[in-house]
Amino acid sequence: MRMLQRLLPGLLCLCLLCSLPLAAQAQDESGQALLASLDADSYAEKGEAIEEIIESGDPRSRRWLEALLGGKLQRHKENGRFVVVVENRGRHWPVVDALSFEAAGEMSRRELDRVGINNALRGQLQGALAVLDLHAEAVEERRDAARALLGDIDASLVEPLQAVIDSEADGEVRHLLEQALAIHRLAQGDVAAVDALAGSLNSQVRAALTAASRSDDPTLAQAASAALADIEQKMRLNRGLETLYFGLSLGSVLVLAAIGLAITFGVMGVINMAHGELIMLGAYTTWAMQQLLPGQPGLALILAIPAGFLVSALAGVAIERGVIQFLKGRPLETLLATFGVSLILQQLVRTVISPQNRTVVTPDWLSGSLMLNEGLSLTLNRLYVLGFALVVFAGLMLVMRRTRLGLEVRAVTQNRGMARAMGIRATRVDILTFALGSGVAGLAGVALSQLTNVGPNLGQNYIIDSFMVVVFGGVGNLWGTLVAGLSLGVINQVLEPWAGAVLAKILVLVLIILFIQKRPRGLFPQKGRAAEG
Amino acid sequence: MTIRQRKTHPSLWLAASLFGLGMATPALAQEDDPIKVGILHSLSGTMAISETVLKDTVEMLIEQQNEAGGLLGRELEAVVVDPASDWPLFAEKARELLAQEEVDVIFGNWTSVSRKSVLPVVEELNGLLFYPVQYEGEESSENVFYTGAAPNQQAIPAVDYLMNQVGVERWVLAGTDYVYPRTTNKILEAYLKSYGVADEDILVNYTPFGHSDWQNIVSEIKAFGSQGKKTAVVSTINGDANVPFYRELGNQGIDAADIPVVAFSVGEQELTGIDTGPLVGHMAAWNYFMSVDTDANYDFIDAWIEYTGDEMAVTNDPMEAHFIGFNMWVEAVRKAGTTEVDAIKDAIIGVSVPNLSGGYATMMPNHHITKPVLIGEIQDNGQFSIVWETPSTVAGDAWSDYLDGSRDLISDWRKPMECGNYNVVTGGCGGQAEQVAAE
Amino acid sequence: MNFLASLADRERVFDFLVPAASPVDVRHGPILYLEDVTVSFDGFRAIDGLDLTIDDGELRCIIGPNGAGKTTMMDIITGKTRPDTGSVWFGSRHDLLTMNEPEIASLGIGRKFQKPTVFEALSVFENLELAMAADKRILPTLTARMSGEIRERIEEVLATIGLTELQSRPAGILSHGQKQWLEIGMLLMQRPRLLLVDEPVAGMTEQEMERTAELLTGLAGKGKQSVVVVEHDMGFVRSIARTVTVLHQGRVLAEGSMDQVANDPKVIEVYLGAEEEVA
Amino acid sequence: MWLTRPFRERSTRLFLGILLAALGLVTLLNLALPEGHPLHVSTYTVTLLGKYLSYALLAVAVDLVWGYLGILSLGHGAFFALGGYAMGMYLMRQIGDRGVYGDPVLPDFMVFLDWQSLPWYWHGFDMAAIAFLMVLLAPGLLALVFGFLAFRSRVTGVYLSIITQAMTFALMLAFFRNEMGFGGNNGLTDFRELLGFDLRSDATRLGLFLATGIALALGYVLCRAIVASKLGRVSVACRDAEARTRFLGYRVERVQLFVFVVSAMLAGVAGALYVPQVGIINPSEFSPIFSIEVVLWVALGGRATLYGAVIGALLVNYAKTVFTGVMPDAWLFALGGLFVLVTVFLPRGVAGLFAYRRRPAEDTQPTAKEASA
Repeated sequence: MRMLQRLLPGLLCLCLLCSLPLAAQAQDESGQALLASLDADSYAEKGEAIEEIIESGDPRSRRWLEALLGGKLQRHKENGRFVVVVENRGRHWPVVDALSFEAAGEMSRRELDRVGINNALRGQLQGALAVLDLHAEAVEERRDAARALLGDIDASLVEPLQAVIDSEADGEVRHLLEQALAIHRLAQGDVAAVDALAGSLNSQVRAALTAASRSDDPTLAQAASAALADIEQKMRLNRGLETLYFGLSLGSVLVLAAIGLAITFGVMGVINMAHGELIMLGAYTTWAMQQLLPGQPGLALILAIPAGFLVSALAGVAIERGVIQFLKGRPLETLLATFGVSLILQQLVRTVISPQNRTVVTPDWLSGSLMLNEGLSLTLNRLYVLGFALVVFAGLMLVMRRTRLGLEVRAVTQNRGMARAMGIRATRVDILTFALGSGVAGLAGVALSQLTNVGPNLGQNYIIDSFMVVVFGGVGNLWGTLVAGLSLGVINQVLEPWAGAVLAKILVLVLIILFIQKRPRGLFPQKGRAAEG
Repeated sequence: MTIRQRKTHPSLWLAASLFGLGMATPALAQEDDPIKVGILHSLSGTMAISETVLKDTVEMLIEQQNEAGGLLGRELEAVVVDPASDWPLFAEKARELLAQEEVDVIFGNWTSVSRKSVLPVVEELNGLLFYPVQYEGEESSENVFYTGAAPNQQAIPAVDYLMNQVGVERWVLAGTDYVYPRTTNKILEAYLKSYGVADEDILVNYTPFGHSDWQNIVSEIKAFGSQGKKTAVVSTINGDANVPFYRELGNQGIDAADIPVVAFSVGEQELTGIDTGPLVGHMAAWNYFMSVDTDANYDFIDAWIEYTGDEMAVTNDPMEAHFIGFNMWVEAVRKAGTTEVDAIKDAIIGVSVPNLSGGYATMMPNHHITKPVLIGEIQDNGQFSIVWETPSTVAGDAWSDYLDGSRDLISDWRKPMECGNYNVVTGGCGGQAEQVAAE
Repeated sequence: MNFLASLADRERVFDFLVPAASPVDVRHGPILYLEDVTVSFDGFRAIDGLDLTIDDGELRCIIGPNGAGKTTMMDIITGKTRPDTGSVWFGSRHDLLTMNEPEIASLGIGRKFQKPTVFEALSVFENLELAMAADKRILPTLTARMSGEIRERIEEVLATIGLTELQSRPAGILSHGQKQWLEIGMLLMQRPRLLLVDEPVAGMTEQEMERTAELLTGLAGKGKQSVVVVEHDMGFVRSIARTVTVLHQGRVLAEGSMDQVANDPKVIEVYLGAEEEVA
Repeated sequence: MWLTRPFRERSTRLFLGILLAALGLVTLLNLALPEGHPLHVSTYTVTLLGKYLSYALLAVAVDLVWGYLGILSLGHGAFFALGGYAMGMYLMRQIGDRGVYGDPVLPDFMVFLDWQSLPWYWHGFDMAAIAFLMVLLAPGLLALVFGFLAFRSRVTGVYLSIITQAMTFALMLAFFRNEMGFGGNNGLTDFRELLGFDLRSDATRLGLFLATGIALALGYVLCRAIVASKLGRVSVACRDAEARTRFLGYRVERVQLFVFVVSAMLAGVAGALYVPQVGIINPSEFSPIFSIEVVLWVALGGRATLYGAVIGALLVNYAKTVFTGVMPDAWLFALGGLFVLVTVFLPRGVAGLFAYRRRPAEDTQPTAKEASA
């Protein structure tokens, strides 16, 4: 940021200039020169060049900086022309001229030479763009820009920022900028700044205070550590909530993975080892949808929900018809057969699609996190998954409790013969039930594609946990699955900080074993004479 | 090569008729047998994700070699088996390749444990194994050639870069709980402390294989990083666990500008499984990147894309390692004029072949090779942009200078020493003495 | 039916009619004693303050409409179900609530289930062998050998229950009635002091029923077995009953001779009345 | 004597006959015939067969509890692996100062992860007697404690299966941890000699193969003896009608515990014989998937027949070896297909094909009601 004082005027006028037309000829020469200077050998020189560009106030500066930031500003090896790469996957890239920004056809990687940057320059660029963003239309952008400036202020910026603050309408932005300045003053050893920062949970603020608390000036150090202690108080609550959230989110994943099994295994008594692969199919469906709808990951994801359900459900039907129907009342055989099926499905994916993981893009509205306060923010994708899990569960409950199908399923599972006698087509019910369970597994896959690998091993990683959850909750009891999943998740996350990830998992397993000793039929066992036998 | 056969067969018949079958047939058998190249990479199970491409790479190299007229006038033939990510099966398959198939050389293995399980077999049956993956070092076998990076060819330069160029003062050493991260982190800890980094500025964290829930750890890293000192994460997290890890990083808003992550096991191949948007700027240290700007590399990439028929196919460091290893072996065979193992072992030391980053790789007496060290930053297109590289190539060091046990050990397989773990203090050739004598 | 005849002449004593030596102390008073027993499943009170006393050598019939708690009562006596409150004594020395099924069984309480449960995978002979009173700890069982005299005993019982020619067939193939008999046979092999017999004649022909009746009456007697029969079939109860207990909603509704209870207005209302309605 | 009972059975005599004949034949073909002779059995094959046989022993152990006691253990891999580790630790200590670092006491992996001294539980493993005792004790004790808890509180059916799975899964994670001092993911490897015999010599390999074969024979006879005894009938009784058995005065939980522990020890022995032949033991042997595979062998061979278990183990593993060699890209299809087809078309497994009398196997399966309960 040291360079900002020189370029700030440039920056500000840039925002005004943006639209002013210039003589194209002059533009090209100056532009070419600027860009040439960017293509220096050492990063230091490149830094200088960036400053020059901004000072120049050239209207194209912003687009250049962004291209540079994205590593898309490149130079043609032969004619030294600068271009901006539009799409840089594969070997041949569509490019636009860096001066006129007119399409310049395709160029091969070989011909081009990237103007490289490193993290330092990236920081510099982001800082510069942030300052620009302070003048953006959308208040959100301004807030982010202000937040980005926290801890990145130096003497040069104090004056102009003061000006910005006075002109700024939004209170939040003003508050943030004031804090930014306060951090700066704190660094200068100004004790008063501590009060301005007191109580803020922002990590930059905390960092600044921690630094100050180590300073040699006793009064400052003392004040800073006092403020820190106060902040720590608030943080403690935050951490508690955070851990809870982590737990619930992990739990929701477990529930999603297990709930389908709770149907096929819990209700139908089919020990379906291919359950994991049904999840995998759901995840791959998401990937496929995104391939079908390039550029619209969000839409693809939405569509993947029904699609994933369908694909897995169909696969489920195939498994039911192809294998399980021959194994009525022999659940152990179903374990063996479905294990075979799972092997086949895995290898199928490996050979047909690829043994490598597939990229599933996270749409913008799923990435990032929801900031409750400066110290506590919930990651969005997991938040959605948590919600999704609950919705799926509710839906499933509805189906089992309210619909004809649910009634028939319960009838058939309780007394097949009797149900038959009452004119329920048991075979049809079996198919539908299994399809339902498998479909839900597919939904789980769609959700998991946002959290973890989409690859042939996806299923393997969840099958064991799924069985644990179902059994822990009590076979045949959906509520049990929900409670078991969530509680196991929370326990795991509570243990993790002090036990470490590995030990936490082990402890949870031991806990399950011991718990089953106490409640040999899980959390929610069937009571009464029926269960005694 | 069908053409080649048409060429060779008549001449052989001629030879046969001239010298009489009795004399000719043994020679003929010799001449005609293809040279068998064993490929020992998992095509199923957890490691298939990483290893299948290596199998394809070797097959491609063999194909190219055959198009170029084979080796010593003989065809090369790939013998592929699937050890299925099952470690004992690795040993069994290695035995099958050497004892049953009688291959002349094996290219294979990814995980340390699979190498460890194959090692005794290869030594017992005196085979050749080219191991293409960066590993923890602390090993030097007479029969194994390590074309991947040793810690001093990857970890230490990367840390140097972070310390000097980026100015990192606080370190998180996060890894999957197995021997490679353990050893690497041990070495790094010792190294960092030797540069006066305090204990409380180092956070070591281990997670199980395929760990998928990183929420706690990432927030811990976040907290560790908000102490007013520049912090970096040195990640030895293994393959599968990386995707959820990076996703969590992205979502908890850890930006490369604040807390950069430098990874030793994340290459282009792994990135194909990740939406790299949020990861731009995080780093990896390798000896090769697909983005290396040399014609040799572009040719390799073109050949690879052609071979796989996938326009989006990517190359990575272990593939280059196999490329180098394969060419070194070919060189050595030419030099020795035979595929006989002991001859190759002597011939290959000192052989140097071009690598893909515009330099040369040389096989050192300790069976490790010289490599440049590159540091790359992740781009939004799943590639790395190289931000730093060692001025010259670095020779692989089998025994780390930063571990008590191995500080005094050196490895030199040339005569007269012929020892993988010579102790410069005691002046004895470690445990393998008897065994070497025995063989 | 020479077997009936042999039962008739009381001089001859079948060894399987003589209970195995049992530690139960019946010198003063009853062999089985339930007091104020209550148990409930999910709030539903299956047994509600039940008091019941069985004297040594008595043959007691217990009747009652479905859900009266008959089977549950047996579960409690045999230790399968633990009551919420109350006390259950076997003789005057053994508190059954402190013991588990095997302990209770080895005390000399045998039970026949409502739904006949035999080991279908094992042969009829093996079923009886397992039932036989013997040292049932692990190692003795592991090293146990088939002595001639054991074989004799089993043969006898096989004859009694008329399954001699089926002895080597798996029990799984037996008819319902045959399974009932096999299970009774297993009881005999156990030589218990107290037999709990749950619906012994369900699915039996008239003739089989008679044999069962004879057998049960023959078993009971002072110094011999005490028998508790739970049965729906009024005819059968009438044919064997000395004392009848009527259970209703987990309580004793009435007790006495068949005629007494049959004429008891309460009983007629809740039970026989119901019966007639059904009929 | 109850141990001699099995020899009265035709099936046992047949089985032992075939097994011993096979052992003899292989030995002969390996020693008598020269290399390259078409009928020569290479040491590679001998070792392979040795591995199969140790798997077969494991399968027999599983069949004992599953087939005759109705306990579907998805965690027998744990006992197998424990036996293996006990043996592995012994072999590690045998290396002595011939490790790469030449440390007289510490195994290599401890040296470079700088362990200062040998952990207490490694002591004594340099003595064969103690190590071999541990091969039995370690799995035995685990089975005893686990079984005591589980059977006492009457955990049955899937619940039991799943907690056995949880047990082996927990152990796997634990052994992956390097702090445990068992070499973490790399496990124990680079063994040199067993009881002074060089593990790399063909003679030793043949010896190990024969030892495994004999162990299998003994294990088979032991299981047969148990099954043929009254206790065997009692355990079948427990399998089919647990409650009834209790009312006959049998301590069901003790019967289960006894058989379970015996089976666990057998599994341990199998593991101990397996390790020196494959040359490595690592936590992946604990993986639940492996345990499930073992169950698959048994089911495929034919449950509750014992010899079926052997057939299954040999068949599947031979198939695995062949398929991974000839069709590396597609062998999982073959194996998976095999599992599906056999379960659907041979409900009583391969043994069912030539089972001359009705097998208990397909009768009441306790887990049937459990799973749907």
